[in-house]
Amino acid sequence: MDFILDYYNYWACILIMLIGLYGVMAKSNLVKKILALGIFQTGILVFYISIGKVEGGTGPVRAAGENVVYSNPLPHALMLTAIVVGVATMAVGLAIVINIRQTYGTADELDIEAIEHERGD
Amino acid sequence: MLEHLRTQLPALIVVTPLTMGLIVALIGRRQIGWYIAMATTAGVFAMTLQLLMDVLNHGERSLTYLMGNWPVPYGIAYKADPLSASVMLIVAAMAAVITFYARRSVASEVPVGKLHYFWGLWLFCITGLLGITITGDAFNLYVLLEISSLSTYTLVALGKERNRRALTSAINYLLLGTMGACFYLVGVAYLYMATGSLNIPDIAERLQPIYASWGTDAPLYQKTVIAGFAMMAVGLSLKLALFPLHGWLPNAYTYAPSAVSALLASTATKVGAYAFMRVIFTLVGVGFAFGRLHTDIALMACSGAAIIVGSWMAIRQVNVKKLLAYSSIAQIGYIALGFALANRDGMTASVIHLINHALTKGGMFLALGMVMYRLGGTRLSDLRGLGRKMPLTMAAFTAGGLGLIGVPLTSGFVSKWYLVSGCLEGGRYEMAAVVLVGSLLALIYVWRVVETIYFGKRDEEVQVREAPWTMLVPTLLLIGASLYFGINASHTAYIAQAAADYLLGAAR
Amino acid sequence: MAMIDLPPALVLMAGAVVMTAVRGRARWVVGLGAPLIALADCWYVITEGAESYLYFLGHALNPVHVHPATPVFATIFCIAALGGMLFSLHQDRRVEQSASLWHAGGALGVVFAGDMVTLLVFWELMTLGSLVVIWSGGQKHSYGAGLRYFGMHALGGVALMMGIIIVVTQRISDGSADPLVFTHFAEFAAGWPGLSWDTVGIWLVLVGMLVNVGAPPFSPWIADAYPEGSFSGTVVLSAFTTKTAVFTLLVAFAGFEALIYLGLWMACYGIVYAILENDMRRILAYSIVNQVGFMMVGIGVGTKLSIDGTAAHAFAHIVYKGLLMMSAGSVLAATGKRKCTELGGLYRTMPITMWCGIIGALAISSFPLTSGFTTKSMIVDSIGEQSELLAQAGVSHTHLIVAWFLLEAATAGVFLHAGIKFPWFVFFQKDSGLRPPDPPWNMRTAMIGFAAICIVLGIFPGILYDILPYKLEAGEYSKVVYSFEHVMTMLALLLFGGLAFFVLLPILKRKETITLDWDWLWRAFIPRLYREVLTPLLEMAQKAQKTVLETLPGKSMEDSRLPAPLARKLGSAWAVSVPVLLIVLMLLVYLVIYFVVPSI
Amino acid sequence: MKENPIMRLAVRWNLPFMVVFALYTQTHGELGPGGGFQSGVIVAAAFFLYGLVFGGAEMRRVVPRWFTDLLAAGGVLLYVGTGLYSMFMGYEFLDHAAVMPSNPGGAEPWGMTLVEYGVGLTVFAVMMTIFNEITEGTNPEDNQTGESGADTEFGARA
Repeated sequence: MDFILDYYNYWACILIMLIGLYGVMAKSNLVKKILALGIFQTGILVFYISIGKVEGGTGPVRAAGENVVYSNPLPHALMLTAIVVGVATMAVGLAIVINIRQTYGTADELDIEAIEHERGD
Repeated sequence: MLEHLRTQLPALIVVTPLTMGLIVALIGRRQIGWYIAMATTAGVFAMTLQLLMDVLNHGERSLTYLMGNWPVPYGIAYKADPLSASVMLIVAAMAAVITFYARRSVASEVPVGKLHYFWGLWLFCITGLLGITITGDAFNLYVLLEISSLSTYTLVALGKERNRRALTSAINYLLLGTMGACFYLVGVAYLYMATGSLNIPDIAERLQPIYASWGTDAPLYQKTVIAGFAMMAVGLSLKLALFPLHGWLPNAYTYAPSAVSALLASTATKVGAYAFMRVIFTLVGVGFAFGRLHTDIALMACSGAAIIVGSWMAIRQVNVKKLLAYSSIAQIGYIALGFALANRDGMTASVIHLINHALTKGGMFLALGMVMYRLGGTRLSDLRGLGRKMPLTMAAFTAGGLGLIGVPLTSGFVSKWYLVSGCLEGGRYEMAAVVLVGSLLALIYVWRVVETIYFGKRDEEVQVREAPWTMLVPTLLLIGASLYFGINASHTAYIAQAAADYLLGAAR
Repeated sequence: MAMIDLPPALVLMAGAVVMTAVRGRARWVVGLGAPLIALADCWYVITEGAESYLYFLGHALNPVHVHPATPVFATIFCIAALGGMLFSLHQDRRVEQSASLWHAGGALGVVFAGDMVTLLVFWELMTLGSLVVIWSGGQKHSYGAGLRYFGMHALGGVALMMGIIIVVTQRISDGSADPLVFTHFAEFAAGWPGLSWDTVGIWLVLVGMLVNVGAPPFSPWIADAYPEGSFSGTVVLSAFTTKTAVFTLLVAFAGFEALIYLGLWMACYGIVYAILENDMRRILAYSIVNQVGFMMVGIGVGTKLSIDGTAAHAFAHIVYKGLLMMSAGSVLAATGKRKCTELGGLYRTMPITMWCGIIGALAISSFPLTSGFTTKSMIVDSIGEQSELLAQAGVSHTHLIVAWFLLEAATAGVFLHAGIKFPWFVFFQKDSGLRPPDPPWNMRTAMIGFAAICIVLGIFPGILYDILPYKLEAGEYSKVVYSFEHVMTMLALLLFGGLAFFVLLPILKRKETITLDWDWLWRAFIPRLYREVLTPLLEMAQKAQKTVLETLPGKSMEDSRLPAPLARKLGSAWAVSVPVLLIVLMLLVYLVIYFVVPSI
Repeated sequence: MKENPIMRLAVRWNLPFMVVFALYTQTHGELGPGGGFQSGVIVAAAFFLYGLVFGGAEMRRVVPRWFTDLLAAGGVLLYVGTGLYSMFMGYEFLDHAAVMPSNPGGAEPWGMTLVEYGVGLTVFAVMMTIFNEITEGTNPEDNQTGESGADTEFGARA
C-alpha cells in the first residue's frame, strides 16, 4: 500500500500516459489518436515536473532569507521546450489530418484502409 | 577570425543550416530556395570535413564545445569525437549530393507554391540530424531528434502530389515517431532522477557509483536506471527502425518525394543508429548494457530477425521503392548486429556499413528518383527493359544492388567482411550464418529487379531518355564512391576503426 | 617495368571491353590479339617470377602469383581463348564474344591469384562472363538455364566468400603473417578433418569449389547450362569454369581423400548419363563431368605423379573437349539441329568436321598417339604406384585398388559414349538427308589447329610434360608412357568398349528424352515441397489467424465500422495500432529481461 | 457571432489589455518568471479571440499570413542572430558576454532579452499559423470571402 501511496505522483503520471497510449492504440479516428498522443506527452510533462519538486521547496525565484529550499527549476525549463515540441507535433499532425480528410473524405483510419483496399494493393 | 571560427565549428555546423533554413522560409515564394540550400549543404560539408580532421588530429580525439560558455553539467555541451564527426561527415556529404540532385526532382514532385517551405524544412531536417550527432546533452538530443523528425513528417507528406498515401504514411510515421521520442524522453527523465545531470559524459560518470553499489546492501537507484535504459532502448529502436519496430519505415520511404526518400534512407536511420550506439557505449556503458543486462542478446535477436524478415519482405515487393525500403530494414539489422557484438571488428563493421550503406542506398534511391522523373512510377513493371533506355541510371542501380548483396569489389563486401569477422571473433557463429542467409536473400531481391531491368520486355515503345545530367551526376557519384570504397577501403576503414576504438576505449 | 604489374587477366578483360566498342574486322584483331598478348604476358610473368602487391584492408593482395600448376593452366586457358575466338569470328553476337573474353579473363585471373580475395574477385567475374555467354546463346532454354546456372553459382560463390572470410579471420586471430595467402590447406591433406568450428571455413571453401567443378550433387548444372550456349559459346564455356575449379582444388586440396570418391562418382555418373542422352552437346557436357572426375581422383591421390597427371589431363582435356564442342558446334551451325535422332550421315559433306570430331573422340578415349593417352594414363598409373607404396608400407589401400579398376572401366566407358557414340550418331548411322557443307575457314582452322595439338601432344608428350608442376616425375614418365604393356592394355580396353557399343547399339538408339538426376531435387522436389507442404501450412496459418481474430472481442471482420478495437486492428495493414502495441511489447520484453530474468 | 454585441464589446475591450499583459510578461523574461513563450501565447490568444468572434478572414486581414510567416522566421533569426553575433565577436555561441564585453555579468540580461523577444515573436507567429491552418477553409463564412487556400502549406483543396 505504501508503494502506491508514497509514489502517488508517479502513479498519476503513469495513468495519464497509459490513457494516452490506449487512445493511440484503440481509437481509429486520427484526430483522437493525435489528441491521445497529446495526453501521453502531458503525462511525461507532469512526470518531469514532479521529479523536479523538492519537498518543502518554494518556486525557484530568488527569495529573501537564509536557507530557503528551492525546487529544481531545470525540469520546468526542459518541459517548456517539450511543450513547444509537443505543440509543434500536434500542429503538424492536425495539419496532415486535415489534408487526409480533404483527400479521402474521412479521418478514420479504418475507412481510409477500406478505401485503399478497394483501390487494390 | 577564421581561426576563431574554426574553434566554433561544432556550433557553426548546426547553426548554419538552421539560419539558412529560416532565411529560405523568410524570403518566401521566390525560387532561390534551392540555391541557398545547395550553398549551405556544401558549406556544411566542408565544415564537417574540417571538423573530422581536427578531431582525428586532436590528442584526445574529441573536442568539446560549450554553448553560451556554460560549464559542463549546467549548459549544453557539444562534443565531437571520431564517431560523431564521421557520422556528421556522411550526413553532410549525403545532404550536399542529394541537394544537388534534388532541384529538378523536387520541382517535378512538389508544387511550386510550396518549394520555399520544402527547402526550409529540408535544411531544418539536416540541422536536426547534424545536431543529434554532435550534441553531448541527452535532452538536447531529444529536441534535435524532434526537429529532424517533424520536418521529416512534413517532407514525407509533401509526396501527396504523386500519391495520396504519402499522407497516411506521414501520419503513421508521426504517431510512431513521436511515440519513440516520448519513450526516449521518459528514459532521460529516469536517468535524470538517478543522476541529476543531462550531460552524457557527466551522466556516465555519475552512474559509476550507482553501478558500484549494485549487489551491496544499499543499491542506489537500481530500478530507475534499468527502467530508464529500457525506455531509451525502445524509443531509439523505433527511431532506428530496428525490427520489430520498423512499421513506419516502408510506407514513409515509399511515398515520400524521391529526394526525401534518398535523404531519409541515407541519413535518418544512420543517425538513429548513431544515437543508439552513443546511449549504449557512452551513456550507460557497454559493461552495464551488455554485461549486466544482456541487451546484446535482445539486440542480436532483433537484428537477426531484421536481416531475415526485411530481406524476405523485400523479395515480395512489387514497388521497387518499397523493396529498397525493406532492404533498408535488413541493412539496419547489419548495423545493429555490428554494435551488438561490441568487439573491434563488429564496431568497425557497424560504422563502415553506416557509411557504405548510406552511399549505396542513397545512390539507389536517387536512381529510382530518375525513373520516377521520367516515368512517374517505380513499380517493377515500370522498370521493365529500362536497361536499354536509361543505361547509366540502371547501371548505377545494378552496381548499388551488387553492393547490397556484398559482392566483392563493392563496399558491401567490406562491411560484411568486418561483420563476419566480428561475429567469429565474438563466437557468434549463428549470426555469421544469418549474415550469409541475408546475402542470399539480397541476391534474390536484387536479382528480381536486375532481371526486369535488363531482360524484361517493354510492351509499348515509349520514348524514355536518361534523366538530366544534374540528376545523373550525383547518382553516379554516390555509386562510384560506394564502389571506390569497396576497392580501396583504407579511408573508410581508418575512420571506422578510429570510431570503434574510441567507443570501445570509452566503454572500458 | 609496367609489364610486371600487369595481371594477364586484365589483358583479356580489357579486350572484352574494347570488343563491345569496335566493329567489323577490328573485332577479329581484338579477338585474336587479346589472347595472344595475354599468353605473352603470362609467360613473361611466369619466367620473371613477378610478384605484384596491392593492399586491401591492410593485407597484401597478389594478383600475379605463380603457383606450380599456373604455367600449364595459364597456357591452355590462353590457347582455349584463342581457339574459341577464332572459332567465333563470324559469330554476329558481339556481346557473346566480349563475354567470352571476359570469362576467359576471369579464369586466367584465378590461375594467377596469390591470395584468396583476388581469387574470389576473379571467380565471380568469371561466373558473370559465363552467364552472359549462356544468355546470348539464343537457344530455346538459354534464359532459364542461365538463371539456374547463376543461382547455383551464386550459391557456390557465397559459400566460397563466407569460407574465405572465416578462414582469413581465423588466421588473423592466430596471428598469421599473411592471412590472405591462397595455398594448400594442410589440415585437409592428412586424412579426414572433422567438421568443427576450426575447419568450417575450409569446408565452405571446398563446397564453393565443388559447385564449380560439378561434383555431386551439383553436377547437373554442366549438362543443363553448357548446351544452351550458341554454337561458339559452348566451346568457350566448356573450357574454363570446371578447369578453374580443378586448378583451385589442385592448389588447395591436393591429397584430400574424399575427392577420390567424388571423382569416381563423377567419372561413372558422366558415362551413365551420357549414354542415356540424345542431345549431342549434352552428351559432351556429361563427358566433361566424367573427365573432370578423372582429374578429381588425381587431386585426391595427391602424389607428384597424380598432380602432374591432373594438370596435364586438364590441358589435354580442354583441347579435345574444345575440339569436340567445335565439331558439334559446326554441325549445329550448319544444320540447326542438336539431337542425335535428327542427325546422321553428315560424313559425306562435312569431311573436315568429321575427321576433327573423330580425332577429338579418339583423344577423349585416350587412344594411343593422342593427347588423352599420354595424360590420362598418368592419373591411372599414379593410383597404381601409390597403392603399391601403401602396400609396401602395410597401409590399407583397398580404396585405391577399387579406384584403379573403376577408372579403367570408365576409360572403356568413355570410348563407348564419347569416342564412338558421338561421331557415330552424328556423322554416320542412318542418312538423315541433311547435306550441309563444312563450316567457314575460321572454324575449320580452329578445329584443325586443336586437332593438331591433340596429335602432337600424343606423339611428343614431352612438350607438355616440361611445363607441369613437378617436371621431374613427368620427364621420367615420358619414357614409360609408350611402353608395350601400356599400349596393349589401353587397346584392349578400347576394343572391349567398341565391341560393347555395337552389341548394345539397338538399346542405345536414342529416344527423345531429357534425363533428370540431381536436378530432380530442384526441378521437381522443391516445387513439389512448396506446393504440397508449404502452401497448405501457410493456408492453415492464415485460417488460424483469421479464427483467432474473429474470436477476439468486437464484431466480425466483415463489419467495416467500429467498434471492434483489437480484432480489426490486428488484421489491418494501415493501422498504427499494431506498431504501437509492438512498442509496448518490446518495452515489456526489455523489462522482463532486465528485472525478471536475473532474479530467477 | 459577429452580430452579438456582447461578444464584440468583450473582445474589443479585452484585446488591448491582453496584449499589454503579454508585454508585461515579456519584459520579465530574461531573469525571472515569464518570457517569450508565455507572452507569445497570450498575444496569440488575444487574436484568437478576435478571430473567433469576427471570423478567420477578418483576423487574417488584421494579421496577414505573410506577416506571421515573416515573424515566425524572423523571431528565430533574432534568437540565432544573437548567438551568431557572439560567435562572430569571438565568444562561444550564445555567450551573451559579447553584447557588453566590459561587463559580462551585466550583459546576460541584455542577451537574454533579445533571445526572449525572438522567442515571443516566433511563438506568436506560429500559434497564429496553426490557428490559420486549422480554421482556414473549414468555416463556410471564410469561403464566402472567396479566399482560396490553394497556396497554403498543406492545403491543396481537392
